[in-house]
Amino acid sequence: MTDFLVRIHALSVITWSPFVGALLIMFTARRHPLAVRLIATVSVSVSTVLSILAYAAYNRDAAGFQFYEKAPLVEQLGIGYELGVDGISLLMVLLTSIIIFAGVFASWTVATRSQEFYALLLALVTGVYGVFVSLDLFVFFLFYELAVLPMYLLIGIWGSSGDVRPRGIFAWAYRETGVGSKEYAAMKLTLYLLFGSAFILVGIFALYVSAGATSFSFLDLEAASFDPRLQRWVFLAFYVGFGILAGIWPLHTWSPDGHASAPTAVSMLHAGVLMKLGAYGVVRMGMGLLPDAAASLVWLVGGIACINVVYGALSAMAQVDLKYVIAYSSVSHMGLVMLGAATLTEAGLNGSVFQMFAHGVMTGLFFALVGLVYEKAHSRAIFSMGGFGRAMPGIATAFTIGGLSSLGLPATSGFVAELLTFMGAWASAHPWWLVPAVAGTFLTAVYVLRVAKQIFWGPPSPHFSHLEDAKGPEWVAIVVLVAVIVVFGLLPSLALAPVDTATVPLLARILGP
Amino acid sequence: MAAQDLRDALVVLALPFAAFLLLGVVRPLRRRGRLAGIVSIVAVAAALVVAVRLELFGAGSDAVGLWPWLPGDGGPMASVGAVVDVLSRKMLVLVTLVSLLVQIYSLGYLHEESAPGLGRYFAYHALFAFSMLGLVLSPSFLQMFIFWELVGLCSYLLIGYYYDRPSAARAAVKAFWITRLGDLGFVAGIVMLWAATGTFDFAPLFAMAKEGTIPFEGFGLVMFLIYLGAVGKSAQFPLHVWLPDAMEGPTPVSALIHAATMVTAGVFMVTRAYPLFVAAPDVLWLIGTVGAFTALLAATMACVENDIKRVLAYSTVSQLSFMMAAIGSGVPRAGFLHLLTHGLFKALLFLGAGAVIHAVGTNDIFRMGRLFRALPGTGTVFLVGTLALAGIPPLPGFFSKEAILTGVWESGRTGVFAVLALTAFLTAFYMFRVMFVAFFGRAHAPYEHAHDAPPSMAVPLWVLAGLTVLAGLRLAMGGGEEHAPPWLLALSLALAVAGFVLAWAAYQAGVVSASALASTFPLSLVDSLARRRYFLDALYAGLYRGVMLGFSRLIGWIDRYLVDGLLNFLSACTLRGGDLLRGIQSGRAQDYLYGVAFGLLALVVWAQLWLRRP
Amino acid sequence: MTLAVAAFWAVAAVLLASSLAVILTPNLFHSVLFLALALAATACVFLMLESPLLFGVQLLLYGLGAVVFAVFAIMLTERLVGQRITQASRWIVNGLIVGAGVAAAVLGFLAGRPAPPAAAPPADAVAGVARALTGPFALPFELLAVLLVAALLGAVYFARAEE
Amino acid sequence: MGGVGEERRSLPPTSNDPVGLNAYLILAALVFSVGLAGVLTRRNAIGILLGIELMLNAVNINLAAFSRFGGDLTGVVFALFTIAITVAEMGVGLALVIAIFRARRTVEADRLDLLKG
Repeated sequence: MTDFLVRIHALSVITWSPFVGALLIMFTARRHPLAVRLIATVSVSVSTVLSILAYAAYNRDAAGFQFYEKAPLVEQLGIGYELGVDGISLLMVLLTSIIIFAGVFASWTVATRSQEFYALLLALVTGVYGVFVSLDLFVFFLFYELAVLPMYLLIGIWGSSGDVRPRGIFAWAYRETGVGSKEYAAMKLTLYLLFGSAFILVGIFALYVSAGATSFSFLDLEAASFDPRLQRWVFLAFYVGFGILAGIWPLHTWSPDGHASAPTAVSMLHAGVLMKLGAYGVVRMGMGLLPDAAASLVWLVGGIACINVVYGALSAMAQVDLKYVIAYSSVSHMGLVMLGAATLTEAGLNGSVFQMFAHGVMTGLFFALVGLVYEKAHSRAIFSMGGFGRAMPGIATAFTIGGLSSLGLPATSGFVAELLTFMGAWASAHPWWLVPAVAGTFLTAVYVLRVAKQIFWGPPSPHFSHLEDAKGPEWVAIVVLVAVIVVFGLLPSLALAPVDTATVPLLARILGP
Repeated sequence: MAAQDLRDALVVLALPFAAFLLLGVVRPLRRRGRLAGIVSIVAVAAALVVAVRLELFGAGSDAVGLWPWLPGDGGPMASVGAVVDVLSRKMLVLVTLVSLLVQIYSLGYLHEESAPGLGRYFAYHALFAFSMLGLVLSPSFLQMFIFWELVGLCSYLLIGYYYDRPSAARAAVKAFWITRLGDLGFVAGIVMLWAATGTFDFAPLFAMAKEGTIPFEGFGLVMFLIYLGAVGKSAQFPLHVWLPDAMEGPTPVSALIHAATMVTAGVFMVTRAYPLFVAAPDVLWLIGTVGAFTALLAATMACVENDIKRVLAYSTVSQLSFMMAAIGSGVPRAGFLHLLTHGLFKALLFLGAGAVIHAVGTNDIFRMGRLFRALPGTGTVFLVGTLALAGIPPLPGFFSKEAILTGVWESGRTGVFAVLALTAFLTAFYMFRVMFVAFFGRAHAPYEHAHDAPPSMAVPLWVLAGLTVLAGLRLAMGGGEEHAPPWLLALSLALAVAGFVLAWAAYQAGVVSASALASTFPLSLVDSLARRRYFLDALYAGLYRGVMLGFSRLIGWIDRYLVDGLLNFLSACTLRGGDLLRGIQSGRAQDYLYGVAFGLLALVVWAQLWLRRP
Repeated sequence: MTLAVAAFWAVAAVLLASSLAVILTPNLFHSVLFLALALAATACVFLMLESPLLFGVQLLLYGLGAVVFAVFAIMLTERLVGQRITQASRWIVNGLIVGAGVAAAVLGFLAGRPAPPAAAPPADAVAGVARALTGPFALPFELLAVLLVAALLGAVYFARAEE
Repeated sequence: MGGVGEERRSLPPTSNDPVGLNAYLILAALVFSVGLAGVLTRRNAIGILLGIELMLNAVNINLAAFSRFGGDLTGVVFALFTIAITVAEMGVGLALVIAIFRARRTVEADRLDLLKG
C-alpha cells in the first residue's frame, strides 16, 4: 500500500486533484450545474480516498515525514517542490478532506454562478492541502497565499450581509466602513490575513538567509541552529502571522465578520480548516524550527490563548446572530488549540492537534447546519426562532451532537481534545492555565445549550412557516461529519497514534533531552 | 472464572448499547414507537438475566479488564475497561432491574405519545442503560467521568423529552448546566490526580493510598474537586436545585434517572473511591457535614411542597444526602446499602406517583383525596413505598437508615447524627402527609374516570413492591446490624412513628392545624424559607441573568465596539485620508507630468550634489 | 575650423529658436511648420556629427513623415469643429520655469566636467550600421518591424470611423 | 554587448571636431527643456505631441553625439531605432487624438480628466 501511494505520488495527487477539478469546471462545465457538482465531487473524492488510504498506510513505527516527494524548482535559490507528511500534517490532510467532502455537498444548492463558486472553492482547497503537505517553505508560502486569496471573491460575491448597528464611540467609523456588509467582511478578512502573511514571509526569509541562503527546505532549516535572539523575533513574527489566521486575541475580529458573511461551504472550510492552518503554522514552523524561542515564549502564547478561551466564549454568549455565535465559539476553541500547544507537554500537544481536528469537524458541522437553517428560515436572528425541532429533527439532532462536542461531552471528539488539553495544562509550567480552560468549557455549555434550546426547543415560533428538514445531498454532509465526531470520540487513538509519533520528537527538540 | 465474569459484565454492557445503536441508526425502526420500545426492553431484560446470573452464580472474585484508549509515548495515557466486584455486581442488577421495569411501565404510561416520539424516548433509555452500566463498571476515574457525562446527557435529553414545553426545556438546560458545574470540578480533579500520579485507574491509585504515596501535597484540593462532581450529580447543597425542576420530564424518567440510578452516581463514585477519600479526612468531614445539612434542608422543603413529584424529588435529595453523610462519617457500606434499598422503593414511589397522576391528571396533592378508594392497587403499593421510606420495619428503609444512623453515631459525629435523626423524623412526616392528603383525606374533586393503572404499569409496580418487601425481609433475617445498640433501634422506630403521628394529627384527624403549626416561631421562619426554596433558585437565576449574561454582554460590547471599533476607526481614518489625498489626482495628464518633471529635477540635483563628491 | 564652429552655432540657434516657436506660437499649424524646421536643423546637426545616414533618415522619415502625420491630425480635428487653428497655453510661466530648471540642472551637471577626449569618428559608418542591424541588433530590428506594424494597425483601429 | 566599432579601436584616437562633445550635449539639453516646457504648457493634445517630438529629438542628438565622440556606432543604431519608434508613437498618438476627438469633441488635454479621483 505504502509503495503504491509513493509510486502514484499520492500527496501530489491529493493536492492537485481539486485544482484539476477547478480547471475542468471552468473550461468544460459551462452552464451545466450538475456537471459542475459532479466534477467537484469526483475531484474531492479522489483526494479524500487517497488521504484516507495514506492515513491508513502511514507507518506509525517509523514516524517522521512519509510519502516523500521532491523535485527541484529553482536550484540556484534552493527552492524545491518537496512534499511529505508526518502525524500532524497527516491528520490535517484528513481533516481537510472530510470538510471539503462535506462542503461540496453542503453547498449543493448554491444557485448563482455555481461554476465559478466551485472552481474557486476547489482552488482554495488545493492551497490548503499544499500548505499541509509542503516541506519547502517557499512553496508553503505560495500555497498559503492560494488558500487565502480566493476567500475574498467567495465571500464578496456569494456571501450574505449581516446587521451590525453602529454604536459606541467609534460609531461614525462603522458607518464609514460599512460594517456588516459582505464586502466589508471580505475586505477585512483578506487584509488581516495578508497583513499576517507579510510577517510570515519576513520570518521565512530571515530563517533562509541566516541559515546560509542555500535551501528553503523545512528539513534543512530544521537541522540548522539559529541564534536565540533571531529565534525570538522570528517566532514572534510567525506567531503574529499565523496567529491572525488562528484568531488570536485581539487580532481575531476578522473571524466573526468573515465567517458570518461567508457562504456555507466557505465558512466550513475557513473555520474548519483555515484557522487550523494558522495553528498548524505556529506548531510546525514556530515550534518546529525555533525550539529555543518556543520554550521561552510559550508563556505569551498560552496567556493569550487563555484570554481567547474565556473571552471568545463570553462574546459568543452575547451574540444574537446564529453565525456569530458559531464564529466566536471558533475563537474560543482556537484558544484551546493554542493553549494545548503552549503547554509543551505530550498530552497538551496531542490535545492541541486533536482539538484542531475535532474543532474542525465540529465547526464544519455547525456551519453546515447553520447554513441549512438559514436557507430554510431565511433568518439568523436567534431570538426570533423557536421550536424548529419539530420541523427539522435531523438538523436539531446534528446540532445537538455538534454542540455536545463543542462543550466537550465524552463520546465526542471534543471531549478527548479538551481532556488532553486539561491534562497538558495542569502538567505544564503554568498550572493555572487549567482554570480558564475549564471555565471556557463551562461557558461553552451555557451558550451552546442556550442557543440550541432557543432555536430547536420550546413552542414553534410564529415567525416561520414551511420549515423543512435537510434533504438529499445535505444529509451526506451532516452524516459524514456527525459520524467522524462520534467515531473519533469513541476511538481517539485512531487519530492520536500517528499524532503522537510527531509530537514526541517535536517536544524532545524543544525541551531538550 | 474471572474471565467469564468479565465477559458477562461486558455482555450486560453491550446489550443496551446494541439496542441504542439499532434504534439510533435504523430510522424506520425508531419511528415505529412501540416496536422500538420492545427492542430496548428485550435488550435490557437480557442484560438483567446476565446480571442476575453474574450476581448469583459468578465466581465472586474481582475481575478487571483494561484496554488502551489514549495512546502515549511510554504506554497508554489512559485505558478503558470493566471491573467486576461486589459494588459493580450489585449495581448491575439494580440498574438493569429498574431500567427494565421503568421501560415496561413507560409503554403503558406513554401510550398516547406519537410513534416517533416514543421511539426517541426508548432510544434515550437504551443509551441511558448503557451509560449507567458503563459507569458502574468503570475501572478508572476517566471512564467513570465519560459515562458520568453520558448519563447526564441522557438526563438532559429525557428531562427535555417534552421539548416544546418551555418549562421542560428550561429544566433540562438547568439540570445540565448545574451538574456540569460540578462535573468540571470532577474533571479538573482527576486531571490533577493524573498529573501527580500518572494514572486514572483505581487499582494503582488504591495501591498508592495503601503504601502512602498518597496523600501528596494538595491532595485535599484534588479530592475536593472530585467530590464536586458528586455534589452536582447527587444533588448536594448548593447544587441540588436542578433535581426538583427535573421533574418536568416524564414520570418514569424521574423514577429511573432522578431517583433510582443516575443521581446515585455521585454516591457510587464516592463509595468506589472511598480508599482515596479516606486519605483526605478534611474532605470526608466536609462530605458528611454537607450531606447532613442537605438532608435536613431538602426534608424541610419536602414538607411544604404540594406537587407530589416534587415532594418525592426533595425526598430523593434528602435520602441521597443520607448516603453521603454515611460515607462522610466513614460507613460507606451503610450508605451503599441505603443506595440499593432506596433505589427500589423510590422507583416504586415515583412509578406509583406516575400512576396517580396518570389517573387524576394533576400533580397537586391538595387537589387529590380519597384516592385509596378509587385506586386501591396503586394506593397499596404507594403505601408500601411510603412505609419503606419512612423507615417502618420490616421494610428495607428501616434497616438501611438504621445502619447509617448506627454508623454515624459510632463515628462520633454527634452533630451529624442529630441532624440525620431529625431528618428521619421529617421524612416520615412528609411521606405520611402525602399519603393522608392524597389517599385518605377529603376528596376535592370527583374521580369518575380515575381507575387503576393498566397491566403494563401495574405489573412493574407490584414487582417493585414485592421486591421491596422481600429485600426488607431478607435484611430483617440477615440481621446485618449485629452491633446496633437497642436504644438506637428504638429511636429509629420512634422517629418514624412520631412522623406518622404528627402527619396523622395534622392532615387526617385535624387535631393539630397544619397552618397554625407552620405559623409559630421558629417554624414560621423555616416554613417561609422552605417555601421560597431558601432563595437558592433566585440566587442562581440572578447569577445567571445578571452576572454571567451581563458580563458576557459587556465583553460582547467591548469586542464589537472597542476592539473591533479601534480597527474600524483606523480603517475609517484611512478612508478619510484617502479622500483628502484624492484631490491630488486631477486626472489631467499634464499635472502628472509636472510630477515627472519635478522628479527629474530632483534626481539631477541629487546627482549633482552627491555624485560629485570625491 | 571657425567656419565649422560658426556653422554649428548657427544651426544650434536655428534649432533652439524654432523649438521655442513650436511651443509658443498660438497657431497650431505654424507650430508644425516650426517643428519641421527644428527637425531639419537637427538633421544638420547629425551631418556635423558625421552621420549622413541619420541626416537622411531624419529628413526623409522624421522631418516629412511626422510632420505629415501632424498636419493630418490637425486637419481632421480642427476642420471638423470649424474653429480657428489656434491653441492656448496653460500656466506657461510655470512650464517655462520647470523647463529652465531642468535645463539649468542638466547644464550644471555638464559644467564642471571637461569633455573627454574625442575618439576618431567611426569610418565607413553606413556599412557599420548595416552590419550592426543585421548582426547583434538583428532581433531588436525585427521586433521593431513588428512594433511598426502593430502601431500601424493600432493607429488604423483607433482612427477608424465608428461604424 | 560589444561595441559595434570594435575593430576601429586599434586606430589612434584623433579628434577633428571643432566644437566638442559638451556643446552638443548643451544644445540637446536646451532642446529637451524646451520640449518639456511645451509638453507641460500646451493645451492642445497635438501640441503636446509636438513637444514630445522635440524631447525625443534632443535625445537623438545626444545619441549621435556620443556615437561620434565615443567612436562607437551603437549610438547611431539606437538613434535609428528611436526615430522609428517615435514615428510609430506619433502615428498611434495622433490616431488616439482623433479617436478622443470623436468621442469627446475636444482635444484639450485639460478637459480629458475622466481619471479624476
